[in-house]
Amino acid sequence: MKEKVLIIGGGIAGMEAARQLQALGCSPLLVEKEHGLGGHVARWHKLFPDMLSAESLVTELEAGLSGVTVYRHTEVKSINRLKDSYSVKLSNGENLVVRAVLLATGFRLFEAAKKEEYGYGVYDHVVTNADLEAWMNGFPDERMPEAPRAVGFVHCVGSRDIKAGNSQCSKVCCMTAVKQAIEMRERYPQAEVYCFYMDLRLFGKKYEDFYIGAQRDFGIHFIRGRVSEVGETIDGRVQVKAEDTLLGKPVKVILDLLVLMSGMVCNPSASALAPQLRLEIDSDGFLRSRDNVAGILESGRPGIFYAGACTGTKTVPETLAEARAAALRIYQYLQA
Amino acid sequence: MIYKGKQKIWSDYQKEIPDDHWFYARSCIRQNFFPASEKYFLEIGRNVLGRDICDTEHHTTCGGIAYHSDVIPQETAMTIVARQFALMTEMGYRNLVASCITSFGNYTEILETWREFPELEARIREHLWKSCRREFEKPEYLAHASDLMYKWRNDIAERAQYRLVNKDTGEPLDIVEHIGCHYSKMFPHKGVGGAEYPCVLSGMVESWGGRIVDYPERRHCCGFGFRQYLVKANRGYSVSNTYKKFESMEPFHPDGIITNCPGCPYFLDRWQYVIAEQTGKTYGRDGFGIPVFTYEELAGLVLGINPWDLGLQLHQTAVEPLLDKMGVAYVPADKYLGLNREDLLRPELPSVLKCF
Amino acid sequence: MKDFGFTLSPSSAVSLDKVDSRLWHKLLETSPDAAVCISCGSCSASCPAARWSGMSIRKVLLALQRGQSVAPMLSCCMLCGKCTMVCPRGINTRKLILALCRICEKP
Amino acid sequence: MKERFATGFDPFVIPFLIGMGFVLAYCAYGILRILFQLSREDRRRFLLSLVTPATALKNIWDIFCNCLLHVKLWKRNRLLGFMHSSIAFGWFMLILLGHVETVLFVPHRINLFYYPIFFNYFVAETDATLRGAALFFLMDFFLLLILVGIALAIIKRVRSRWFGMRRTTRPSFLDTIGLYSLWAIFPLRLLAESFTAHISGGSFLTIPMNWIFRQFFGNNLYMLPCWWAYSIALCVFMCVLPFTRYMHIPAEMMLIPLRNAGLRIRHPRKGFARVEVLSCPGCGVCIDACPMSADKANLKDCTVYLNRQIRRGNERRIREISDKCLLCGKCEELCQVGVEGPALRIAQREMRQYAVEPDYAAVDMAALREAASGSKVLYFAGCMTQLTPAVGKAFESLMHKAGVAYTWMDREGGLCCGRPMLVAGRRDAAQKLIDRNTELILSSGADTLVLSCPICYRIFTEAYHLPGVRVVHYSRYLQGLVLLGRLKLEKSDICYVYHDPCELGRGCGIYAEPRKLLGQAAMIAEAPQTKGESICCGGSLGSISLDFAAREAITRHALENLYASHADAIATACPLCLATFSRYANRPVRDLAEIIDRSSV
Repeated sequence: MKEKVLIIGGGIAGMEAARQLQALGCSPLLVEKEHGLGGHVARWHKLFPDMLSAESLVTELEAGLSGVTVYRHTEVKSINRLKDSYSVKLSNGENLVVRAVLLATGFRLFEAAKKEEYGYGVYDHVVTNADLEAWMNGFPDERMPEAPRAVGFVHCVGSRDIKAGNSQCSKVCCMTAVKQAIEMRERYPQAEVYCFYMDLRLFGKKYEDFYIGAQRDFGIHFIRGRVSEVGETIDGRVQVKAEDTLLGKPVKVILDLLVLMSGMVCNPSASALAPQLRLEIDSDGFLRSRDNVAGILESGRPGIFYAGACTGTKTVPETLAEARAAALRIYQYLQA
Repeated sequence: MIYKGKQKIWSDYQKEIPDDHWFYARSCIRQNFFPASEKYFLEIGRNVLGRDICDTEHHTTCGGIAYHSDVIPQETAMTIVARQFALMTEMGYRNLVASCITSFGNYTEILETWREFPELEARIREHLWKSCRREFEKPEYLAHASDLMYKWRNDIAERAQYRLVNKDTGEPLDIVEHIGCHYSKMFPHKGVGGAEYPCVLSGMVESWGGRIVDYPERRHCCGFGFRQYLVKANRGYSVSNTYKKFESMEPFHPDGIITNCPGCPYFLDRWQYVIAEQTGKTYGRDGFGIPVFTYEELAGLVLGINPWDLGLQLHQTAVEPLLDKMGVAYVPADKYLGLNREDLLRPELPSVLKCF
Repeated sequence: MKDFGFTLSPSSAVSLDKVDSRLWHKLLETSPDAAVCISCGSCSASCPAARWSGMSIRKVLLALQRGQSVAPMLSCCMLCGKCTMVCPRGINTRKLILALCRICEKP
Repeated sequence: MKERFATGFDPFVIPFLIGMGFVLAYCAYGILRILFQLSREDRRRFLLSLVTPATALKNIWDIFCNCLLHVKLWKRNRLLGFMHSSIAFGWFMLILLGHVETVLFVPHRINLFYYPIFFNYFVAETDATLRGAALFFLMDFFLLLILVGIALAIIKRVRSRWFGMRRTTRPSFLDTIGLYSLWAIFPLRLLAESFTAHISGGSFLTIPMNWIFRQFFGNNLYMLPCWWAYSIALCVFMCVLPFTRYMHIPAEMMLIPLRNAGLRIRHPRKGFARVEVLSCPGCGVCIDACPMSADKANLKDCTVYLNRQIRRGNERRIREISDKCLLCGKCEELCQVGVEGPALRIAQREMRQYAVEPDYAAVDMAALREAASGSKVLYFAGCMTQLTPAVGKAFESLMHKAGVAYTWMDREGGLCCGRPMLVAGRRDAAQKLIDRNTELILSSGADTLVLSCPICYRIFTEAYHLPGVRVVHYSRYLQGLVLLGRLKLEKSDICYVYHDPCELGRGCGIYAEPRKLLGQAAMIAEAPQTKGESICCGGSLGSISLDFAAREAITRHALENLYASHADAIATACPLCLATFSRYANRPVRDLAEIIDRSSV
């Protein structure tokens, strides 16, 4: 009989892990609290560094799920450990007994409104990175100006910010900001685009090329300084104040659109499940892995594994790689 | 501006303010600058709304000015404040309301410090005992006088003789609110509406029929900044800060400014004269400035109190344009008459800023 | 004007949307690589003229983008080329300095 | 020999006369203009040199060797040398022999300008022409020589690689006309003389051809048209000459005396520079010589194109070409005419106006004076050496081993030598630096100044005036220490290929000393292109506009040349070459001082 594995979270990590487990001869059960699969990526427009369409990635992953039991609109109510398996109660009333559980609960975007000084939800033309991607995907957004002359990006919104409760770097936002800055400049070549950053953390393959391109080919202004406050002018535009720390002078600029690069925080569903399974929460609020070098996928509890952004901020390729690794790890666990 | 967004933030920063029985701590400087404000706070609280507010001549400065000017150490400031608490305790009150924003900030900061460092509180108790043989209870509730006024705003609105509405057009008056820096910037949760979008003053203005102007430099300091003003060599910075605020609010053509701090109305009012003298620029219509009020003054006006009884003749920037818009009845000739109707003599008028 | 003993001091803030960046854009026409500066500061650190003049290509490029004056810094440059050697982004700093010395307004 | 026509004239000579008249008038005007453009002092110097016997003789000798025999070209490429000298010298001999014939047989016609050129048309053979037979033979011989040369030229145009030239210039439209008319002149002369040979006589070439022609054509009908065609070809060539690269023929004859008079480029376009530009034959040797040619994008930026653009007055391109050049000097080294590519470019750069003038008033001279004082021997490492600390460190160690007390005057950083400013065309700024450094050195009380950077060394030898101070390159200085026995070297078995830095080799003529020194410390291999023909590393400060990425191909090209020596490692004596090569080299690159230090005991 095929061994059942519960995968919590139908994002890209969950989908990829399900596909791999299915191929390894297990019987993955994928639980997703929303209707659509793909999580955050499904709402994204283009993925750096190759500007791959996010939709095509999700479609491709979804196509690999044939034969996998997918519970949509379903949440895990409770999980209890049996002798060498877990009994799971789903919100749709079903009870399952599975040999292993993979947490692929991912992340939640930091609520930009918490940074009150940036005026998200208060000013007419302040959006988040996710809002911008959704708009690029064709969802109308009345906060988006007609023909912007100036667009600003605020890096590290809710990241590396002890007062916002997150000391960690969200790692993907710098590159996302550079990508979105370029995309905005491509859409509105007459617009000046400003990126306000604390540090530019462009660590991945091709990221630096993007940065050079943004500087040289797109003339995007990079200003090293965190935005201190945002105000609204009489014509509803956004006035942004920061210090140009390299120049050593305060700067201000009036923009038609301000994009806040909301960081990643741990998905609250993961935090809710953690006590039931006696899983530890790390100092950054994400799930704590056995160790952060060779045991990222291990929870320290038998039969419970992690993949993707539930243990920390991850890029798409990292998440996919972890999902594959997790599938293999679970397979080995079931064999043993 | 998305009003709903602001409302959401306001709902996050609600503050419990008991309705009655307050020990009132006056400000050092307000009685000189705006002498009727504190008087009318007590008038309105006690006589109009029938609340119990204790006002004693025994209390001193809170030490805030000296503390923020780096003249005295924090422990000294704390001991002074401890004595105020002792007075409050002795008078049988548990709620302290401060007239001054800096005092409010100072009390808040000291209470928070004591909460974090109880051993410091113990030491201060010892200091207080050694110095004046007094003991104190910490106030159960701490409020700024504007918090109370905010709480009473609807009671006042019910009794209003005038509203913050242009009597000719029926349009709400555009009012700029200026919150003192020490109100909630240090401890956002101690202020009504938090630090970024405080609603303590905007709530009053909206209750009384006015409309709030949200301009980009709303958060900016009035320019007092203690050492910025107190050291004459730095006064250029002080007036430059005020100038920056006026430049930012200018396109909105505000009809008046409401403030809740002792220094802010003073500097927003007096610096308009200095800016006018130095740059030739005025910010109101027809060469007038933008009238600046304390919340007590505005409440008094709304309640129909005679502007000259409210001490509005002590303002540098003429208040008459706003009185006229509201339709407040006043006798221009009485402006410079004392309480006993003795002639106070007319001041020399500025060369640029228009005044009566 | 009445003498108060103090005056309005000009704001030190730079309004990014109002800066005069003509010189910067003129420079970009001939030296597009000026845009890829990452302000690492190796140019300034290796500059032999820096100890006398505060010369720093990093600051020059930044100041140009913020509409500040740069000519005083440039006048001490000896064109030795160390900054070109150390620049991690391969910016041809000597070409850039010569171009600036040409197009700058007289200090 | 007797005259055929009493008038001694035929209308077909008119085109020739027009062409000849035009070109002579043009050249006369040109010479006057150049003389006028020279500074008063230069003009005096030039005119004086013309009447100084030694220089006058040297002028004639140089013109004969270079313009006619192309000796320099022979040394470099025999086939090309033969091609050029066969045409130039052959043509010269035809003209000379034509005059000899005229003087010998019809002396009264020598005053007719065209007569010696068209001699064969105007004379008829008589019985007693033994003297003429020898001359006729020579005439045919030189004509044949020229024809061989022309044939080679035609082949070269199609297959330049056979002549060892990878790239050659693309002629302009007028150049093509000049070229074709030049090619046409001699075959037409052959035809004309062959058709006339049964009357005027001829030799081994013309007589048999005359016989063959008569078999087919039988009469004199074709004789006159051929002479017309010959004359017209000459006319066309001479009329277009001033506007084509063939202007180099008269211009070079002007350049040689000017150069021998010791004149230098003083103005970017006028006087000496003008003559140099006109003297460029457009042969394209500089294209292959130019290190920038490693990248196709730079093919049109070598000296031949600079000369062409200066002649056309294309300011944008002049600026582009002048700013791009690395100033390595290889084009000048290989140029047959001696066009000074680098100097010409620096002169163009000097035309530029600057709003910001350098001002070194803020320099703390007291601190620098302090740093420079203390010993008799001064070491000036230069700015670049700060980025290649191995050089300074090795030198310091050697001085320590040799027990020489010395002062490293710019150890903590100093003033630039001024060479980068100078080559950027900012002579005044460079002079300010030179003055300050001079003050520092003279006030230090030292009697020897040792330099390790060739960029510095060049300007110290060329533009500094340091009385009582011996300015010496460290290769020579270290060699001196070895000779004195203060340094002992042990030869290692590592084989180095020595790269001649441009500024040291071509710039200062120092080729032997570094090799001699290196030879005592290690094995030496030579690269295929070496010494005067060494290839610039690509890092040169000479170029203003070449960007980092554009230099890579140049560096790699230079490295390929060094790799071909199969040495284990690369040795050089320039911090800039060291840094540049190290970036891409697949084997160690070391400075001379470093190698000597490793081998010294």
